[in-house]
Amino acid sequence: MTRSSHTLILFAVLLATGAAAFGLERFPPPQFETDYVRPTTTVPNPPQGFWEYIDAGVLIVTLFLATYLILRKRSRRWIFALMLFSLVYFGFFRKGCVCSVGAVQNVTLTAFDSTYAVPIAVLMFFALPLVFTLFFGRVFCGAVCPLGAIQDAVLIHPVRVPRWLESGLRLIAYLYLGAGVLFAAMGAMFIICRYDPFVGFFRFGGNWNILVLGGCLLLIGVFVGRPYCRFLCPYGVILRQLSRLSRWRVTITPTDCIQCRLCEDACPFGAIRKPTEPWPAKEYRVAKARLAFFLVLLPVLIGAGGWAGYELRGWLAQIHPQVRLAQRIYLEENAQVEGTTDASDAFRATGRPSPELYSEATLLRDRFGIGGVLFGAFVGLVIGGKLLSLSVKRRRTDYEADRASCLACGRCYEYCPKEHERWKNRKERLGRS
Amino acid sequence: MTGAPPQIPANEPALGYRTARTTAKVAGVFSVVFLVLLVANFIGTSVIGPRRENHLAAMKAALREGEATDEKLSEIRQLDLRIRRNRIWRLDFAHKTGHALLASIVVFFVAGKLARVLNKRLPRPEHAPDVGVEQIREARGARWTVTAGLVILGGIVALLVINEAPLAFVVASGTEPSPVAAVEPNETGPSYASMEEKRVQWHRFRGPGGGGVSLFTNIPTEWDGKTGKGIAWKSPVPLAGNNSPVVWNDRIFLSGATETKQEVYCYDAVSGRLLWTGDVPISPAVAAAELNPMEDTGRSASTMATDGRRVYAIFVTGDIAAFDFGGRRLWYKSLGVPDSAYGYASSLETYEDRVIVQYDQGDGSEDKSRLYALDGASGRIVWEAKREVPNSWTSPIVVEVEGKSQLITLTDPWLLANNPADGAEIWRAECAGGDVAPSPIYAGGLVLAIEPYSHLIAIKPTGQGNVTETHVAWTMDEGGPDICSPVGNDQYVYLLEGQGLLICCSVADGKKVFDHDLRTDFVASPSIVGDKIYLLDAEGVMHIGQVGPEYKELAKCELGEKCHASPAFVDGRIYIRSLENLWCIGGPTAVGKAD
Amino acid sequence: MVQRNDDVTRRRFLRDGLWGACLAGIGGVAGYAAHKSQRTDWVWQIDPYKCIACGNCATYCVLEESAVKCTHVHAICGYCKICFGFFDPEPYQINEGAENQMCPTGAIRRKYVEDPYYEYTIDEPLCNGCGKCVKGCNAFGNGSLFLQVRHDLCVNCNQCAIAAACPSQAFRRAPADHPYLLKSVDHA
Amino acid sequence: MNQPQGKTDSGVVIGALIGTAVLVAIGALLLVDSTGRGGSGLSDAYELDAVKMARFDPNLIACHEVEPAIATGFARSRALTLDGEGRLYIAGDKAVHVLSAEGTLERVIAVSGEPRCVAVSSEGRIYVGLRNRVEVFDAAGERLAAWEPLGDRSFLSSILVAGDSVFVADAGNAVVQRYDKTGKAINRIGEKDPTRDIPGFLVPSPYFDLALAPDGLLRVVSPGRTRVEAYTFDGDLEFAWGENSIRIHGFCGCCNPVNIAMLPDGRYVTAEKGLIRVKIYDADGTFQSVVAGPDQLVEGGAARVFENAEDAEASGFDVAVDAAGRIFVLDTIENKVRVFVENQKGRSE
Repeated sequence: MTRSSHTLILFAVLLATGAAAFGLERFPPPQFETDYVRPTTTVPNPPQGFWEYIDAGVLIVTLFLATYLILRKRSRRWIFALMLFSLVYFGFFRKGCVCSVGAVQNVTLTAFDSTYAVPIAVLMFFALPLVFTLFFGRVFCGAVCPLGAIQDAVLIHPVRVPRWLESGLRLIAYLYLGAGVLFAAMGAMFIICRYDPFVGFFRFGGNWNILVLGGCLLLIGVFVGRPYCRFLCPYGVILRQLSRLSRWRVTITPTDCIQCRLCEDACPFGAIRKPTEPWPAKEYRVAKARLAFFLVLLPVLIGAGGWAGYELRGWLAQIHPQVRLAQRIYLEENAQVEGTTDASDAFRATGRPSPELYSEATLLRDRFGIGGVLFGAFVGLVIGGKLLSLSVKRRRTDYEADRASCLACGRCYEYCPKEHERWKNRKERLGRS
Repeated sequence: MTGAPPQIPANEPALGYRTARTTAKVAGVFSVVFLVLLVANFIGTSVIGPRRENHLAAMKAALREGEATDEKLSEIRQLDLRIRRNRIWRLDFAHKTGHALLASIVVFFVAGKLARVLNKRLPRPEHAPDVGVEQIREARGARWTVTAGLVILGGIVALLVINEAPLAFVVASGTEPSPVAAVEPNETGPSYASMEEKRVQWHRFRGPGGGGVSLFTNIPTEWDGKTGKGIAWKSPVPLAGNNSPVVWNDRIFLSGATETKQEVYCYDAVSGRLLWTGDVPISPAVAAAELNPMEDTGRSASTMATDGRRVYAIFVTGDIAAFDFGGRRLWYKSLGVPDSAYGYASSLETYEDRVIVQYDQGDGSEDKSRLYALDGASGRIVWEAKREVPNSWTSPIVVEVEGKSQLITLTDPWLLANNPADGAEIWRAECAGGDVAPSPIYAGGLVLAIEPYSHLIAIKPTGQGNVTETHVAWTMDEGGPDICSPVGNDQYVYLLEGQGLLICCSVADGKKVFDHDLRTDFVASPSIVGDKIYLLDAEGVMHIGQVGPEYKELAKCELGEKCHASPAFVDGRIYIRSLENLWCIGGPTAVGKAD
Repeated sequence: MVQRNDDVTRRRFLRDGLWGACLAGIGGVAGYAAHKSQRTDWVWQIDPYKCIACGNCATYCVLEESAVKCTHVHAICGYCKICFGFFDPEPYQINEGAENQMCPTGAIRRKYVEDPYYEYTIDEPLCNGCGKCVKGCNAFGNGSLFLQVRHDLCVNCNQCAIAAACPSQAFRRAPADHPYLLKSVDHA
Repeated sequence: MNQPQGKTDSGVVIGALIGTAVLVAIGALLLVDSTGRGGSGLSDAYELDAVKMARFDPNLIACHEVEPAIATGFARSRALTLDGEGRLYIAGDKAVHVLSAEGTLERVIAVSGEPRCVAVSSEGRIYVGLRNRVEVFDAAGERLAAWEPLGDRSFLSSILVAGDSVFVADAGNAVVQRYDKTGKAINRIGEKDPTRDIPGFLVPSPYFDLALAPDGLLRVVSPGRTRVEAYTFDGDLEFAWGENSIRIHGFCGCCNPVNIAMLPDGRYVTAEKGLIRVKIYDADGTFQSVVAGPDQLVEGGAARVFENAEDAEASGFDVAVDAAGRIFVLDTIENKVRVFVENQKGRSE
């Protein structure tokens, strides 16, 4: 290396590390009389970048395969096998990172942080399942997502969760999504990753609390089908809504429903809807009034949500380390707390004036105000929309899988007599040929 | 109903069901055992380990205080070894147990699932109750839970809103602090940076002294905006403007404006992150004044300046404001909407704790032109000098002549030198005419000024009063750029015409040394770094040449974006503002290996 | 009936429109992100000038054995006889005896080179990233010991658990082709 | 579901299990450590507590600070010296600032590079040491000479004018170079030489100071051995003293003291980095008293230096003494000069 490149490196280090403009001069190391050779510092490189592309490739293949197995082959066994493969590959082999669920935050951060750009592979993890869902329903949830797979694998004794409870619990997922996006946008933290309950199992280690949380969820998952997917998954919430519009989707019967009711309890996720019956006449009147009321309520809820989000900006902002630090420094400087923390010591060691930190943190708080309005309005919209959709009468003549809730696991196929007929026919056709 | 589902026998569990169930049970027991082992190991690590370590520490302390014997030493060493071995053993144990736990859990679930499949029974739908009523009831139930959720959320919100978030510092920072509070809390040091400090920064348009000369020699000479080679980062600049970046340590400042917004931006030199955005209000007088700057000038052509403590910005509207480095606006004032033919464009300069504003306007007959020195902390006018000159677009420079500071401004037709301390005029020379835009520079002991399309003139800055007859060192009549300012060192001075003709003269006598046609358009002014001259053309190509008796091109680096602003050269880095982005050139943020 | 048909077509039209809008939306987001995207991945790294060696790296990493290890740049090292990255603040004697060492895992090796120089090397498998030596070397010595995330161990979590707990915000995402932030030397 | 018998029983069990799991999960979630105060998980036995190390008996402080501190005007100050009239010469950034005894800036002398050390001769000439060369200025700041640069390894860290000689401490080569006043090299002091019983200086970091004692001998710090060595001008090692200890009576760390100065009565003033402390030793090297400790000298106390690599690198404070025995400490972190006076002396005056 030439001398000038050394200097360049040094200056680049200084700039990169935010050191002041003056140089921290280095000093010649000792000259040895013996033939001692100074060891060079070696640092192992991160795993090659091509793994990412392999992952993305595997994702595409598994998505297509899942689509084929779910919509065409209609075989629970094959779906289960593919699901196990995904669990082993994306989960245990690739350690569960990056996953589509977390990628939501990477994409958000890209939009809000000028210094960050999402890697292409991560972007594919984010976008491909969405596109597939828009075409084929939640095939990603069914056989590709390792988080779904680990829960599906432990489901042994499904119990039915009442509809009312399910509807209520699902709100958590929306809140989680909103918060995940908000905190990623503010550059505070990727909470979805931080509280990912299963990734610890994939890595054989992690925060004990999170491991316990994951263990509990799996224990619940023995009885309640895929609790994370249904009640918590923030990505699942997006997939839910997109799945409502999907071009193709899971149908319980390959031909038409004969209303045999055999599949009625087949779905461990409560996604099978019964045919509707006409309402009693007086119910209509009430329903109309209720619908009108909720329609009026919707903007009110959105507004109230926005207001609440704004008012809560101070609380929300506290997840940002910079804001917590500013608060701590303020308290210490005004002798309202005893002692110091590592963080406050570290800040003081930088020699930066605290008012600068305060104004930075205040700025952040204000940005959380804007974010809070959007977050609150989103929550208001979700609750209002939920109430509205629960007040609309739907018309169903057959047993069918709910477009939004169906996780495309393929369990219901074998309950349908028509399916067995199809199998028999195909076997016969094969036999003839 | 046609055909029963296969593999679902009537009531008898299938073959192997019992085996599967037993396996599951055994695996379950094993799982629990492993789990207990893991937890025990964890507790052991966090309880027994520290106890031993403390014992060791006590023994070490005793060793220092009391008599040392070989026995004591070996005892300590053995305990130390035991602790270390134990730590490794426990890690290993945890690892193995973890895997065993996983394996047993997998067996448990496989067996459990198998048992379940083998014991599958035919679904027997019970008698369906009234489906319609049930559905209505379900929907009602769901509505109630959602409502309950809403109420819970509302309750939490109410609770949190009533108990305000503990953000006490917000009051301390204050959004609109009074100028009194804004005075630097720095009680010991001066409230402004010394000339020496400024020399290693890029605190104003074209750097210290405004001459476009950087003291650093470690400036990059190789980059490519398209491939990203040599680019540390780039960040979008929200609002457009032709002003150039100024740099203080790890902060970069620039401004941008539209008809409705005037903003100041502060970027982090390390990451390129936009740290804060400051608003500068538009004075109400602007609406009435029908301000219509030329498009080439734009609404924020004036480059900001900093004194190391505060940073100042002025806009085409005559609105000027100061911010601290944290982004708080310290003060704001309007100097009156300037009457400028192409739009106000002079950049700011700082002197001690003052900000210098060259405010030339009108046609010279209305007595409107001023030179201001404003107090940096409050914005109060410290002094003002009236001057009977028309509008100009040059920028003031503060230079040190014989140990004294002179504030030099170029107007039509006077080149003026004032004392920056009190505004008193020191000397003046008649040397330029017309619409002057290139700023004066100080090089080789001479003040050099350009009259566009005409000539370059060199004045010895040592006189008093009108020195037109006495102190002109030389005049060079071979042309004069209309936008780009000159650049020079002790030997040469360079003129850069807008169409790319580079003229080099000797500073000593003004004799032309060479000219060289770069055949491309320039708006940004040239700069000298060590023995290299940096010429940034309007297409974003940096032409790097050797300073010397002939033009020798050393490198040509493309950014791939159009550039109008003059770059800043500081400590291994170049900051270039293109029309859309702020670029930082100088290698990646992460750095290679040490030798 | 006619009205109902209308209803159905209108519904379908709405649904198709919404479908297209969603697809376009995903495309838009992906396009925007891809436009800004880089081919390189990001990895977590510690800025040695911000690090205060608080010790969190040893405990907050999701791995049982932290991916953060001490790095020694010999080019900066003074080869001190008495190294406060190695010795206890109040060593009993100046030798390699366990009673004199500070490193809780004995991960630093001290080797005599020649009078009066000693070489210090990190036994990486033993290092737990606690940063004791970093503190000592920073305060008294040349700062040649500092913590870095070792990328052969790091699983590169999307949200680094140590970063979330770092009191000095020294963790940051670094481009994968420049994964280390080493202190460097100017021997010019 | 399809559980023909024992439905209610298993229902209750499952419900209880799920309920417990939910509660445990919520508990685990709420107890996730978000404080970042876990530390290394090691017991206190392994604590490296700067505050504890910095502690000493406050009764040992025998000085008090006078006047407000004097601002240097530098972003990075490096060295301090005084002339006979009490003027301060401070080297920093790329200049030498000359301040009157009252602390007003009198002159700025621009230097061609970053000065590391500065000395003033009795006739008012200013000798400035840059990285590997010496420049000489007259009292008015005019450059008189620039001596031939030394080699690339050189790293000048201290300079001293004594009689007709100029002594330059070269940290890079760990040797003291003696020149005459025109820049002609005379001899080298302190090179490793077993025949003369000279062990050679040990300089692990760019701090390597020397001073002239009233007894006419040079005092040179060998920081790597944490001791002060006395040499004749011809390079004979006469004696040495100094003990390595974190405790107040010794020199702490691997390379201390970083700077020394001699009081008129032959006592030493020493400055240490790491644990920044300025102390007085009597003429035979016995610890006498403390001028100021880390808590007095650094805002934020000892911990600041321990936690900030930049501050640690800038923690080599310089010391100087005037004819009246006042002790000047150049704070290279805050870039100011603080003045201390010994208590007894203060009272008797």
